[in-house]
Amino acid sequence: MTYALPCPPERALLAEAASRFARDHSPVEALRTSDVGAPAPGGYHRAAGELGWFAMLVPAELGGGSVSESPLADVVAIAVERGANLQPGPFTAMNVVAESLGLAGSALQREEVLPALVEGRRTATWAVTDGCGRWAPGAAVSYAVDGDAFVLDGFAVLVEEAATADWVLVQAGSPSGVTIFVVPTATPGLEVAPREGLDVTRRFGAVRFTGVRVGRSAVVGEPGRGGELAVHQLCVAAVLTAADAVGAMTRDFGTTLEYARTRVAFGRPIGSFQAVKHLLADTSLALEACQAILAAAADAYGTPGFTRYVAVAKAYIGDAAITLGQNCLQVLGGIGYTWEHEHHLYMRRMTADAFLFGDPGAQRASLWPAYGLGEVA
Amino acid sequence: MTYALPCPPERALLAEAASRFARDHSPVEALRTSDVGAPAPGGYHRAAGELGWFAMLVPAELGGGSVSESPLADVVAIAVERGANLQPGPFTAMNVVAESLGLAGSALQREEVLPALVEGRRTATWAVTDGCGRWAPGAAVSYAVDGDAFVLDGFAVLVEEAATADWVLVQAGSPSGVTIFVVPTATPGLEVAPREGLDVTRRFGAVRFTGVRVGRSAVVGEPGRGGELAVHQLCVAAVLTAADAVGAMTRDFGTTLEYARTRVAFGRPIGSFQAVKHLLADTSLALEACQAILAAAADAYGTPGFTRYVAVAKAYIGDAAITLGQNCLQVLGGIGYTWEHEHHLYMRRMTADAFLFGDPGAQRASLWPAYGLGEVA
Amino acid sequence: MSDADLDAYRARARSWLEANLEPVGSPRPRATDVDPGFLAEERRRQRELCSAGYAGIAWPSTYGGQGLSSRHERVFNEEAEGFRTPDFGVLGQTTFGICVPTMLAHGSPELLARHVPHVVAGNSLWVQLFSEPDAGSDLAGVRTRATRSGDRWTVSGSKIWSSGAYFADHGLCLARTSWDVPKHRGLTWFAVPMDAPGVTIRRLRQITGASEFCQVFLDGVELTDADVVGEVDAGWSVARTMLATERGGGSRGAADAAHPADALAPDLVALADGVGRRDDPQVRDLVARAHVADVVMAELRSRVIALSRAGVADPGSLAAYVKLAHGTVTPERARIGLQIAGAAALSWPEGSAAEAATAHAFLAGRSQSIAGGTNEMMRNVIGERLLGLPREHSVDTDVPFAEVIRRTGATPAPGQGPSGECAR
Amino acid sequence: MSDADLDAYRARARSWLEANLEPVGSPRPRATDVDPGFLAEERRRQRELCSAGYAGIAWPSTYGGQGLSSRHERVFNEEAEGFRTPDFGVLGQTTFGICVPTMLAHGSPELLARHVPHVVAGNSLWVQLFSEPDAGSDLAGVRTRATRSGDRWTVSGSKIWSSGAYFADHGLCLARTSWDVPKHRGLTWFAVPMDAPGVTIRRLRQITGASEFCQVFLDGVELTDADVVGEVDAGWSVARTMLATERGGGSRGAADAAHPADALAPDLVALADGVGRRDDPQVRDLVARAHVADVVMAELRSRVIALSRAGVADPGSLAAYVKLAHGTVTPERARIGLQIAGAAALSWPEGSAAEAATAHAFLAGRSQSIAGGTNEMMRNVIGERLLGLPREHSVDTDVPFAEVIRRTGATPAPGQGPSGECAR
Repeated sequence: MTYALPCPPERALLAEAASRFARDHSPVEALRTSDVGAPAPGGYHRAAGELGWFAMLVPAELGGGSVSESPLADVVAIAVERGANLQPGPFTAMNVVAESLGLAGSALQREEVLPALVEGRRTATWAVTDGCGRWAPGAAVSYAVDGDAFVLDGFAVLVEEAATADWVLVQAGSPSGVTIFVVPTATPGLEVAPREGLDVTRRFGAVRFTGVRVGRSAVVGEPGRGGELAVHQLCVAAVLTAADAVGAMTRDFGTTLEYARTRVAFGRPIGSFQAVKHLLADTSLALEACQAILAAAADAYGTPGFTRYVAVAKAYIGDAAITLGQNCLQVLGGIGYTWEHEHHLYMRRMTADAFLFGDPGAQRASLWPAYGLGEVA
Repeated sequence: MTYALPCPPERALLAEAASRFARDHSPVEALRTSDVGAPAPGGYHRAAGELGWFAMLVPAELGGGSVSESPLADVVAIAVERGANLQPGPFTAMNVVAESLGLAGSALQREEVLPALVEGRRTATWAVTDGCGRWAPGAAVSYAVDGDAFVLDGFAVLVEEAATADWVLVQAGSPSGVTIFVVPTATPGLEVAPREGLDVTRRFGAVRFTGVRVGRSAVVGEPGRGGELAVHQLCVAAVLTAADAVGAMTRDFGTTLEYARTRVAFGRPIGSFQAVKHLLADTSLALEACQAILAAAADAYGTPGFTRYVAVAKAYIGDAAITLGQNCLQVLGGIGYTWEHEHHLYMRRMTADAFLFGDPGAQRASLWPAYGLGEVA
Repeated sequence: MSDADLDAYRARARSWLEANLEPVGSPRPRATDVDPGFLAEERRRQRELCSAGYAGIAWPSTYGGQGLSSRHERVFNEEAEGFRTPDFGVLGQTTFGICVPTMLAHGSPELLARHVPHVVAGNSLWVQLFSEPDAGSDLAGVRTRATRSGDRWTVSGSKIWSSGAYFADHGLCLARTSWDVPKHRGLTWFAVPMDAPGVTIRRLRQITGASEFCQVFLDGVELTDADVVGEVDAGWSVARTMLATERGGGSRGAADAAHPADALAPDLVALADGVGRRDDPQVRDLVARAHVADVVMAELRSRVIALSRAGVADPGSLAAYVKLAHGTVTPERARIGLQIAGAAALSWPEGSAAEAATAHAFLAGRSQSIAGGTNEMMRNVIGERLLGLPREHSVDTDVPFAEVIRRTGATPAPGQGPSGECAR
Repeated sequence: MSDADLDAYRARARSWLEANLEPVGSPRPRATDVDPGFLAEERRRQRELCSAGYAGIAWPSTYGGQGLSSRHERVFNEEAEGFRTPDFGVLGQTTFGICVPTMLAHGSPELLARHVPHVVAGNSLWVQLFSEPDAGSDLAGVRTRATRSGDRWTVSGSKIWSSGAYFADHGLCLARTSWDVPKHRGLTWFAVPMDAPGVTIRRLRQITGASEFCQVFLDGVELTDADVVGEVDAGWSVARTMLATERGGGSRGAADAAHPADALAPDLVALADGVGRRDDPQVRDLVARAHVADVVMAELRSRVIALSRAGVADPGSLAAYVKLAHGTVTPERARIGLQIAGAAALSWPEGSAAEAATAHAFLAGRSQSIAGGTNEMMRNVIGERLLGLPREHSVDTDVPFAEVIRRTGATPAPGQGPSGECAR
């Protein structure tokens, strides 16, 4: 439970449609019986594309278009509903790839890939985390130039829907700089392995690149000059992931609050005990603060302060998400410890969100250079 | 308020005598009117010496002797009472110097310095912290050899009773190793400056060494070979400082608990509200844990595990002391925020103890090498 | 009112400020120990503002204000930021930010006409006479007694934590006027001249060494019906207005300083540099944690103001989010300072205010979690009024106050001498 | 008994162990999913111990025990540490550590003679039937109903969080035998054969994926007076014995593993090495924090045991310190694991238990702060029973339980089918 601030009516409609769509197409209840996350149901992305889920960060002349002046805030509104309803699918990657192709894609990419993504006909994921969970551009995959071709080698984990996506975004490193590739997952040498994980509401796999050869057509922007775009991609992904967490937090907190209002022990509702009431008050404060900083980060999109706001938001929301999951479990008690109660699904999702695209510690460390105070000597 | 475990009857008597002595000679009430700590009253150390305060870590054949098999636990029992009663004077330094002279002092030192300290006729302090608050041996003062003489240069802060002590213990560094000196404070080139500070229950000064020349007679043990003794000295000081904190914590918590039992708001004692009750329960748990780890560290004196236990105890008690001061203030509310209530004196003392001879972070960092896991690469 | 009007107003204000006030570089710290000489000078500055029509900007012109909108006031404050405006220490906020706004909402036209013009002109500073030794968190439990006889009132009791009382001209004082009804229903506010016979002020020394707080003893202070603020026995609704204003829901005097997102916790970065620990990864993490808290708190405050304006919930209750955020972040931030400084925060050369700052911030840190409503009270407000959690069984709200006092074994307070016990 | 006796006992035990049991290198993890084949083998191991006179060492010989002291038992356990002794999974602790000790303190000689020898011989494992869907933290609020008719009892209701019920032979079950007295005064314990008609068991899947907990439905289960444990309607004093035993005040089965002071949090050091972060100062600090907590908790437990022996306070209340320490440190330590592992804890190759361990520890971490008494309940025990703080006003302790149920709008539980709601 959290308060809603007035927002542009188009964005409110967008969020409402997303919420309804989620409940109709992939309800939370469906997840209760699964251990490893379910694939998105047939036609899911296509229908989502019709609702504009992948269009907001793409200019209108390329087939996209946001509903308000603040496009990232529009995507955030969708991401919040997705988190609240534990939705499947590589939503973050698709928006990041779509935005990147709009910003720097070749004519061919804009023609063959971009519309397919915006319309949700095809899907994209990305492979950027190395086996130790580092999110730095170039950490997972490196490339070498061989004549006209680029040869990619490396191993990435936490690749959402690795087995079903049509393209994979790669921020590959080399001594001469970072290059952004969008590679068809069917390319020879690219192997996908399913993985188990903490978050059973989404399906993450691993991707191994063994001498994967791609041409210039797979490069987004200029070879070796992708560093800046790579950082921007990570920032956008971090905001959308934080939004997913805030949605999940809001729903989990609402369920818990209702439980505290109605569950009776010692002859009175447990929420009347200060121990429970004050824990919920602290949790509510943190959740309102998350809403505030998430909105500020989304509004900073396109301004010089974007990177800093993103780091602050992702750091704060990540810690708050883990704490909120713990607090809700403490209030729910035994029932929250069962598989059949939905709490654990939310706790898994929020916790994963806290780490995806940079955990709180890494985000805080990034603030010093972001403020020009330099790396550690 | 905390529980007392059975202990050797002689130690119980020692503690009881220390408590009575403290209340008679330097009661807490006397501190309420002072901003900068009061000097120990006349005859204080002499009378304390008669109670055995400085004798426990010195062998019987050198005029000392403990009351139980566990000499450090005996000193700890006194230190706890000192903390509970906010006692003045360089108790820690005097015990450390006395122990060191017993372990490694020259015949002359054992004849001229040791008995004077054990009997409390004269006092010793030590100068080991540099201006940035580092406690490593050699950080504050360095020395050079000049013929038969040693020349000391440096600047140390947090020197307790710098202006009144007769000797000062120095762990001086040089390229060839650490040398322990016990230097008369009247030595030329040694300048003392009073300082203000957080802890107004004790008087800390700064000492500057400018070409202070001392002879071999000032060296404890072998020149350049004092490293091991220096570490041991810091360990003993850390335990006694932790004990001081535990005494202060116990008293401050007891006062606060009594307030929570009797202070009425909303028609009932505030301690009946879960918000207050649970905060006090958590604080009580931490205090019992402090008592447990303090006893374990004292009992580890003379065993190979001493260093490790000291680091664990000082780290835990330091954090717990700062938190306890905050929690008690929260329960006391406005009255605890006034100068005339004794709480702030305890909060200042405990907080200072948390940092003296190694703050929690430094103690934790020391655990890795203490377990043979090496310094950071 | 159009934006063009506001822009014109801004331009006029700016030229007046440039022509008349002294510029100041960075925000100067608020005066904490106000002496008569300093005060006379600040009153002169306020008169100057008043003559130029820049005092009481959003207050009704009937009472000496300018009758303009709060947007005008905000514009003036923004422009005035770089100039030396009047500094009334802690009474600046209590007078202009709390007492007068509360009186404007509840006071009779006669009362307002008698007092507000003097405030605007710099002749009257106000202190809150609210908490008592036995009424801290339980604010409705005040025992100061006001007894009526004809149109005269006699007030006796003692008040505590009255910041700045020692240089105030008037006090806004809460007293119990009926003892035979539950505690919230027998309270009345009075405007008390601080130089009235029977008023004694004792400055309380605080943990930090400063003495801004006072205890105020009222011993048979004579007032009249004209001094009543709001309705007799309906003082609790006035109190709620005052608390909402105080806890961050109301208007603020000057605009905030620079936004915390503009720089990485500059005080702590400087502190880390001072002890040579800028490159220590743990210090960097602590500084970043403080910065994150600073930025998030600023955004939270903006959100709460926007939520209040949008009317989603009671602004006084929403303000509890801001108050609790301050009450939890401030002590944590003070502790971070201590952790960064380490032993260097324990000792400093005599008289060195700069080096003493970390220790003082640590000592003062928890005032935010106690004064003006403890963290625990704020959690109750959030839990009960915003989250809709059930209240606890109360033993004192449905019972005549005299009965509560009898049960808890305490005696009514009137006539206590200046040795009264301090209180939560 | 002299130390020489004990030494001789130790020597005998050691030779028997060496001659008869299989040595094991490091402590093996407790079985978490017990199947019939495994169980038969473990029962055989227990019979072997029993025949050799090493089962029920400190239990009275009248009931099949050895009638020796708890020091003998401790000596045997120390010696047995390196050997493969019977593993009854979670029921090892509930049977030998909780249920039988509780029965020995309160059961009639007939009851004990009927049950305890079977436990010693490995033929009977016991489960606690205590919590209910509507009686979690409020344990005295159980609604399982036992109705008397002559010397027969009929028991109906449902129990939850009954660890290991699915392979237990008997249950120790708390039921309400009087509804017209306050809740603590109408409770009675029964020994229930788990294969009795009317007993249904449903395994509950937990957050971690395991299914150790069960819900147990009792539908008209027939018992007799001989199955009553302790006095009728005096079950709460039995319950307090059981809780004190469960929360750490009672005897422990096997000796503890290595002391945490012997090594620096080896699990976390290995984790840090696994993700290549051993040299990260923040990781080193986190590991050291966990180590400090581990060592301090071990010392706290020793202190609490010593305080209990010294009789300074009620051991059952003192045990709340140990329980609360576990309940706060365990989730914090689980979070530290997550922080060290970072994203590496989110995903692992299919079937890799080792890489999944950090995530599972995180999911399971909070069970310590809920099961067997929540942190909040422990804080109440410490605050009220140890620190002497006043209890809160209670709305249900002085009222007939039937009246409490009526007021809170719930219906008594008997006869609920296997679709009963879960509970705190």
